[in-house]
Amino acid sequence: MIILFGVFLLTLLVITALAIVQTESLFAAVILTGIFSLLMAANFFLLDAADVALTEAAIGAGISTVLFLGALALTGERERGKSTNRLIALGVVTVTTLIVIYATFDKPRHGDAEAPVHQHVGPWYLEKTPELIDIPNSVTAVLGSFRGYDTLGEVFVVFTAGIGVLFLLSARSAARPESANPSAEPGQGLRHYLVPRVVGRLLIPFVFLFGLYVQFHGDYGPGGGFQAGAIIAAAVILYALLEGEGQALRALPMDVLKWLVAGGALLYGAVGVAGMLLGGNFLDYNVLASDPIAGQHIGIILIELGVGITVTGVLLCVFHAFAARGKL
Amino acid sequence: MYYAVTLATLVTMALALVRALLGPSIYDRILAVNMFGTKTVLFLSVVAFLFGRPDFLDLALVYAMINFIGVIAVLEFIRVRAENDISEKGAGS
Amino acid sequence: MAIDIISWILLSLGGAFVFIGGLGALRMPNLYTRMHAASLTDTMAAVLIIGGIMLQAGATLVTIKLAAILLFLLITSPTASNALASAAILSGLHPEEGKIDAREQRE
Amino acid sequence: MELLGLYYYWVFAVLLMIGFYAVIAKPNLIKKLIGLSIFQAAVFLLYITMGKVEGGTAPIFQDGVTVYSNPLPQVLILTAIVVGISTTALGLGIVVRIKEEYGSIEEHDIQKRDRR
Repeated sequence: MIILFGVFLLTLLVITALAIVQTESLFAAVILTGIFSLLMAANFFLLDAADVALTEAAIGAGISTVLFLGALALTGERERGKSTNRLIALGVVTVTTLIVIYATFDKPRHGDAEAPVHQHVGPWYLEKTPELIDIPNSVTAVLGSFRGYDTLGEVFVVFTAGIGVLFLLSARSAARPESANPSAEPGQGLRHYLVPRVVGRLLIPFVFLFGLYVQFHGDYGPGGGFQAGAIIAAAVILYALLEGEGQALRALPMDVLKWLVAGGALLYGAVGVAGMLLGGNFLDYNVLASDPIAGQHIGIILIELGVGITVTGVLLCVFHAFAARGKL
Repeated sequence: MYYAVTLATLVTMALALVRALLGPSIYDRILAVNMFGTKTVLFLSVVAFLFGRPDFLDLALVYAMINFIGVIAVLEFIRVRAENDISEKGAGS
Repeated sequence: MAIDIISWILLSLGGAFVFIGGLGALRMPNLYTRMHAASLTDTMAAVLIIGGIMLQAGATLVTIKLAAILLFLLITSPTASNALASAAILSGLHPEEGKIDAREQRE
Repeated sequence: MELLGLYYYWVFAVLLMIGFYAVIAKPNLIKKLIGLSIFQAAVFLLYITMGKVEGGTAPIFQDGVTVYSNPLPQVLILTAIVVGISTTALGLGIVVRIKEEYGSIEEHDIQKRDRR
């Protein structure tokens, strides 16, 4: 029965994707991307990936929509040009689809426990997590400890992307006159909408609190630094949308955000170096405390904190970079 | 019984999707997204019980929050766009 | 046992409300009637369905989480509808008959 | 039932190619980025699908459960989603700069200006 639900959701997913590509209004496309992301997350949930669904929910439906809208406000929302080489493109795409579908007949069936994927490291992680790390959420265990190098790399990619956006968008624009419309105060936010403003202000602390819960409960349930970073960034973005961007920058100035971006990545690296100084390998948490398992717990909490701080900082920096460019 | 409720939410998600595709105005699309979000929250809550893992309700909570933020962001975008339109017309005349 | 029956009734009513809301959002003739159908049934269905599950869950931490979800939905969903309606009104889409979708053609 | 087990992979193929079509055929740069994120989502779906084990549950240990899905693909995709949004943001940043320098985000206009 569950697999039928999955099939239904996947069909909706394909329809949404077709509509996104087909529509001419970029604004409609971005809104449909929100639906696409919700569907995607529901699918992840049905496929037993609670952590991934949480990430997709926090990032895809919220932050991604906000960023795309911020870019649309700066570039215009109508697609003008006709598609180029439509027939060739369609031909290539159809042939490739058929080839990939033909290839799938050799793949193991959905949910097959004998599939090659489940033969190698996956079962080992599941088996060793209670013994070596002793936290219930094996996703967090693999993310933070078994594959700590990977995650360190990903954090630095996020960090680099954030720095890149700041570089690109903090250059002074020559084409844009300083203020096209001096009468309108830039970034006023939704001050005229009383109801959302009052309710939104009421909600922000709870969203924040929930972000912290996701951050520190990541060892026991779905959650962790990546998700928490996105949720906390979403809370601040909500504040910026309701009260105006200037107000949000007064609460969390750009300088602080830049420190957060660098500080989180550094905290992650520092945990690794601390392991080396205490006589272990890089990112070896066993030596952080007298008991190896307690050391693992400390290490995972610290690196998740680093991840969370960096993700929050980068997402907010990117948001402010787009917002400062336009008037959103 | 859980299955029946899940089925109802799934069908409604499809209906909301049709509304989002048809439009016609942007507000209809936003309405559809908002509706879709609420239905996803209900879907997740019910399916979490169906799976016997009710600790995954955290997910539904995140959805409820993020959905609201998304709608607010879209409205803010529309407001900014309307203001820009007015100021451009003012400059043109 | 009685609790089971009550919870099944709540769940099935909730499912019905969800479906009716979906139909309304699809079939109603203009934006404001669609919004009316969608937002009212949304709230009611959330109360019924989550109430039904809460009865099944009993007095545990799960019930508290469900209550939080319900509270969140009860606060945000009408607020979003209100904001949407006021944005639509401000943009010049007035709830008159027949002319509602004229703006889309202009865009 | 046999074919139903392959449906996930077919959806992956179709989504992948829908995204690819947007990237190669649509002249608008933002549309290309949206296509790229659909492409990305298709890959995410493939990974998560492969990690699923029939009758299993999410890899968060609970008493009385013996079969868990594979945590490794989930870890890879979890981080990939966050990296994906950062790179998309970088792409959007470049698009915004292109708009400011060229006055357009349509491929034709940009190429026309470059040839001059």
